[in-house]
Amino acid sequence: MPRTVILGVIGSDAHVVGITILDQALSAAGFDVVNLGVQTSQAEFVDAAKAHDADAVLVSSLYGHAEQDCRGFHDRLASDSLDLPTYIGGNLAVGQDDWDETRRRFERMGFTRVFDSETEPQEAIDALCLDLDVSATEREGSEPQSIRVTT
Amino acid sequence: MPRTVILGVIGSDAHVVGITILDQALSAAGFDVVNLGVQTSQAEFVDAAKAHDADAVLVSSLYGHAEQDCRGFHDRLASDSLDLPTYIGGNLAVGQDDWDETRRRFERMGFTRVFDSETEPQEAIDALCLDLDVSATEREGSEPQSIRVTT
Amino acid sequence: MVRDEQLTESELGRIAESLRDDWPTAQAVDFEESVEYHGSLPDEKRFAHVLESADKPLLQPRAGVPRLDKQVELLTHLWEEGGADLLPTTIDSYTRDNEYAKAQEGLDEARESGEDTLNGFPAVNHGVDGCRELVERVPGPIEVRHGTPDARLLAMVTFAGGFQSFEGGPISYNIPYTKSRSLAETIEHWQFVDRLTGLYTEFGVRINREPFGPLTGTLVPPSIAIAIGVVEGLLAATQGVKSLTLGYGQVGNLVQDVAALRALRALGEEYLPDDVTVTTVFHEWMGGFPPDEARANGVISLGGATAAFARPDKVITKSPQEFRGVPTMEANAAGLRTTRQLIDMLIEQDVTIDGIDEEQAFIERSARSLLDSVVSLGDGDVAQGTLRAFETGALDVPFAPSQSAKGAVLPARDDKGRVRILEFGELALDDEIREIHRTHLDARAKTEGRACSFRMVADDVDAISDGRLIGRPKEGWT
Amino acid sequence: MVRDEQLTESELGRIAESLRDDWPTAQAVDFEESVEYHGSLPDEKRFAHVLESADKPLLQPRAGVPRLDKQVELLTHLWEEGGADLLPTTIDSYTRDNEYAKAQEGLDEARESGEDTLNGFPAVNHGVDGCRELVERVPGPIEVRHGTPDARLLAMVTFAGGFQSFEGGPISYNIPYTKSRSLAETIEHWQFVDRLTGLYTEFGVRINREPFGPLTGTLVPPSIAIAIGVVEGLLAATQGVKSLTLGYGQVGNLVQDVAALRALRALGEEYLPDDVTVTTVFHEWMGGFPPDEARANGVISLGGATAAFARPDKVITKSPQEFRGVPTMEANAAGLRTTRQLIDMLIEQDVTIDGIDEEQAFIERSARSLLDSVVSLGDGDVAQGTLRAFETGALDVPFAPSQSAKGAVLPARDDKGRVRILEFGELALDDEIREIHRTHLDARAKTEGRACSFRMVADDVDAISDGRLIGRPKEGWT
Ligand code: B12
Ligand code: B12
Repeated sequence: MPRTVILGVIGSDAHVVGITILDQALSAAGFDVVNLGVQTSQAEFVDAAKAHDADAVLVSSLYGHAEQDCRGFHDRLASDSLDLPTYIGGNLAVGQDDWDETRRRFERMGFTRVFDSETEPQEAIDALCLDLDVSATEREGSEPQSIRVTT
Repeated sequence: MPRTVILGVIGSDAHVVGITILDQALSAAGFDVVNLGVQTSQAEFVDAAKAHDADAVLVSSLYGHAEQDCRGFHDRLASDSLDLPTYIGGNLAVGQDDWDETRRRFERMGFTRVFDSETEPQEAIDALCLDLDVSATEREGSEPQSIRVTT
Repeated sequence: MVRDEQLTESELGRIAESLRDDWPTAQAVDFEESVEYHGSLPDEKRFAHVLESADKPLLQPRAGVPRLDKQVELLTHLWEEGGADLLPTTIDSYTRDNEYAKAQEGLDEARESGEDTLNGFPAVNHGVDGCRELVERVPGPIEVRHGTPDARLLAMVTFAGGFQSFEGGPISYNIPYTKSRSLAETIEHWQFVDRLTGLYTEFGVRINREPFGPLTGTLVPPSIAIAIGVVEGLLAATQGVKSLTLGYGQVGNLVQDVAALRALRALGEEYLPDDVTVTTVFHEWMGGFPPDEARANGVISLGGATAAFARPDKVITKSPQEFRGVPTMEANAAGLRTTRQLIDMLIEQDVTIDGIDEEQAFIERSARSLLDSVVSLGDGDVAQGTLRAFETGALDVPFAPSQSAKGAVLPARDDKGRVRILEFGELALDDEIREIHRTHLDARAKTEGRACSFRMVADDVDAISDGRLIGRPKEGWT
Repeated sequence: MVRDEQLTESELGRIAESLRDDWPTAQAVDFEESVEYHGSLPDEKRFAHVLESADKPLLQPRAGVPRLDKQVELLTHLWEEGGADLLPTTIDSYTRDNEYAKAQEGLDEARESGEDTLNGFPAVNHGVDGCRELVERVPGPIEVRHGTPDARLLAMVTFAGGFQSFEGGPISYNIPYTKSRSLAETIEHWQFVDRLTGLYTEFGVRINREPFGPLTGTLVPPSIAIAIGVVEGLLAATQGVKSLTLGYGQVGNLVQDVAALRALRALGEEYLPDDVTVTTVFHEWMGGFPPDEARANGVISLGGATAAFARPDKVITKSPQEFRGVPTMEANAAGLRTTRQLIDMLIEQDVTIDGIDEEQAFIERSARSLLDSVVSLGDGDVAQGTLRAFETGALDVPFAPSQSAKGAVLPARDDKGRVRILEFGELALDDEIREIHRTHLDARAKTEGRACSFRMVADDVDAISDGRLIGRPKEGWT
């Protein structure tokens, strides 16, 4: 049974290229991807997770305001009784940060996994398979998706 | 009266371009330059200083062995009763050194002034004028030299 | 219904009035007093004057931090240590969303903590006096660079604050920067900005306007970038803008980049009214950078070399830290100096590269086709034409996050690394042009022994950050 | 009297014997056992094999530190973090002077203090076993790079030690590197090195030899560099060298550099016997670097771009710390990656630049003239011809510190930055060729409103480190 993941760029961030690539890679790996696009609010993430009975939420942020944009996100998920893996990835701090510190900061905020901007799509796929107990046979992956970019 | 300066590259160093430029600049500024060329030994510097009754000795070193090559140089000068300003310039240490430390090391070895490789010829000229009491009228400088490079 | 007509003075006034309550600093804006203030600025701070009288490419970095003192320090550093010719002030993302309260929070936080958690300079919050202090304390001409779809208040405050150049446009600051802003609305909002610019210009303050040429920065086919730049130029000219800088972002192929910059200048001069002075700006590679400063320096250098060959009026530089985040001021200055070294070593060489004319002709032909479709879709009205063109996909931008664009166009590189179009959607390019793109891409597909697919596009998106130009096949998902 | 004839085996043996007392490690050298040892090395460590079978420019840094472990660490770093394709071992200056005792002192000091006060790896002191340990512990093919006029013992020890490539030559490691060594003697010394190479080759160990193309690294006119490289190639071929890499140092003008590399390859192939495999190496700018890493990265990048256009077989890279001193291994690796980024972004673009053929023809014509004069001055004997040519100044090198060269030639850049000849001395170039140089330089002098003078030369020497290619007039001494 395909797992459903919610994908989007949080806050007022408009960097769409990363999630476009992720969408294609996750879809090709057999996930049902609900791509909310850029400039997605916390509420939209939560609503989509509920509406699609999602297995995981993947938040992307490139522009440096991730911390402000994600404040209270996990409380919101909890108050909607959503208990599922949450990933965040991209350029998570403004400037030339110390990555370990940044990673810990977002873990403390409640994210299950934190990815930097060097992350290859395959790493996200591997992590999801692990966290969602996707078996090897399930991992076969479907056919390459059509060429259209979904935004 | 023109001042006589001894110029050369010490040790087995063959970097000639710097002293070629210095020679031309010093000559143009009115100094009598005795250019010993590259790969000049301590003895050759001392002999030339005596023979030409020199006013200053300018040692160049680029290749990183300046410290070994200059060990005992000032003792030699002293034992020949030569008491005159000595300058050294170039890339004085091997590698990416801390310049202040390098400068102090060569000052401790007895050099009157220590110049790094960013030194413009004019800085050497100004220093010589100061140390050798060259008056402003004397500084007028002669005509541009012929085009030949002396090696 | 928005039309490409000049706003009347009364409309301009009405809109300006309506914005005065958006943030307290708006109250201080006084047009006549501001015109006078601009008059007091010395020549070397007049942006248009400096840019238009330059005889070789001027360098400008991007830079913006929340606090005023720090911004002065940053710009002074870029001027002195980087040798910048023109200065920027990059605005933070909250201001771009007109969220001045959030920007204020970020600014207050920065002031208290000493840490910069805003990604730019919140100019509206600093207000007219803050901007003027900045303009006075920095050593050169200075431009507002942002990404704000509704930049009306930002323009009011920063123009009053002494800035004489303003980046952006209704398409280029909507399509790549937002999801759900209506394009009709952004056109109206930019008519205000452009009309305000026009009014200043009429009063002797020649404010420079610069449409954002690189769009999404990611494999944008030159013809699309140029067509959109010219459309924004036309809309601006209608409102009285006289100093216009059209932009283009490096794709990394020397021939295509030089050809595109020449086409940009040629079409700009052809399509825009004679009394508009057109200059060009070249942006160093705007897509994903290598996660390695040494390789990033290579990318920047290729930008510098291209600029030396193409001689745009201005170059926007990148820093070796582009990949990681907002750069330190030292890295930013380093990007400037690396670029300068390339330009200064190459510019006197007078290098002539083969095949540029042909590529330029192809770009012009395609851009013309797009431009003509905008005009005809609008029955002669560029504003209406733009709306129809984006609705129908006759004009489209690859990787556009905006719902106002079809987002059906997909680019890919050909075997020489030139950006071609793989998926056209409804793009207003005739079959002959499409065929040329296809032939080029088929040749590449053949070289690689694979079909054209999204995977090829994805490989091209990653290629430069992976250390090359063309995304040749590698292992991984297909 | 030294003649261009192959050393007999007995002479070779006699000389080898006579060197055995120069330093204790010489005793361990055993030719037959060494041939066997080479046979045990895997293909990926066979220098000539890797170089001659490459399909794009291979990158090689310079690097040498005194201690063995540190040298392994350094080279491994350059391989893994820099992506070097070929490895170097740069020899220290004392060894270059055959002052093995002083080198030992430096090595001992380095071992005790942990500080490297030698500027390279004293291979003779490390001996056969030390060299073999190095060859085995590093991941790629490795070359001896030095600057030693009398490199006979160095060759004996390093060849026995498993090295399969050796830089240098009788002219290129005399004229730029020494003051008073006799040229006749260095020719004899290099006949030994080349004959030893030839003997190994005959026994199936294809050792690569690489004349040092850049000479003084300072505005060397391409025709001079090429003529000397070919002469050294001819002398080497006589001794049985079959794998020869001719070198050239970047002057910074794209057209001239590409033309020169093509001329180098063409004349190399023409003048050298058919059974010699000629490859080419391009050295990134060998003159004074900018005292600023950002600008230095620009210089390195221009080198990378030039290599992408000219496609030499090998590129010797520089580091951004070139100006200051021997680079850290990180900076050295960075220089490699910056170069790689440029090559990999440009090489598939297939760029054609105008005017290269014309410049190449001019370079070839001049180089031919120099080469022919060497042959005729020696009545057909290249060794004798070389001696006469340097004595008379028919062959000469600008900024040569050596008393064996006239040092009468002075180069300067023309208005496009190409290196021309201002003072010819007795250089074997006819009036027509001289006239072309003069015309180019007069045009520049006119542009600058000054006469050609040493000041112009000095300005050109400083130009790249000052941030440009051509030394346009500035304030200061005249
Ligand atoms: C292209 C680009 C733009 C384009 C975006 C076009 C578009 N709509 O997409 C434009 C020019 C419009 C733009 C605008 C801005 N940008 Co921008 N942009 C870039 C750039 C150069 C490349 C981004 C990109 O497309 N990369 C390619 C994709 C494939 O990689 P990616 O996005 O990193 O995503 C991958 C990984 O990060 C990871 N990943 C990402 N998200 C997630 C999530 C999960 C869960 C996982 C597992 C993995 C993952 O997987 C992805 C696929 O491999 C980067 C710098 C860089 N990286 O080189 C700056 C960069 C991201 N931008 C930056 C900034 C500041 C801005 C602006 C605020 C201001 C400005 N400089 O103009 C505006 C913001 C506008 C807004 N409201 O969002 C900064 C962010 C600063 C920081 N964090 O410190 C960067 C780092 C540049 C810099 N050094 O200053 N930008
Ligand atoms: C050209 C060059 C060469 C040429 C030299 C040709 C020749 N015969 O002259 C060649 C290729 C042969 C060469 C060889 C070597 N070089 Co070399 N070379 C350089 C280079 C690139 C430029 C030097 C130059 O000509 N500069 C231009 C002139 C005008 O400037 P300058 O020499 O610095 O002189 C000015 C100032 O320094 C100052 N100055 C100099 N001396 C003095 C003295 C006084 C009293 C004063 C007031 C001022 C002053 O005024 C001068 C005029 O403005 C430098 C690096 C650089 N600077 O970019 C390396 C460099 C000097 N070389 C270096 C080395 C190690 C070598 C070699 C040992 C090994 C090698 N890498 O091949 C051999 C040594 C051979 C030998 N026996 O000497 C190192 C030195 C390392 C260190 N100190 O840590 C450098 C710094 C390169 C590096 N980063 O590794 N080299």
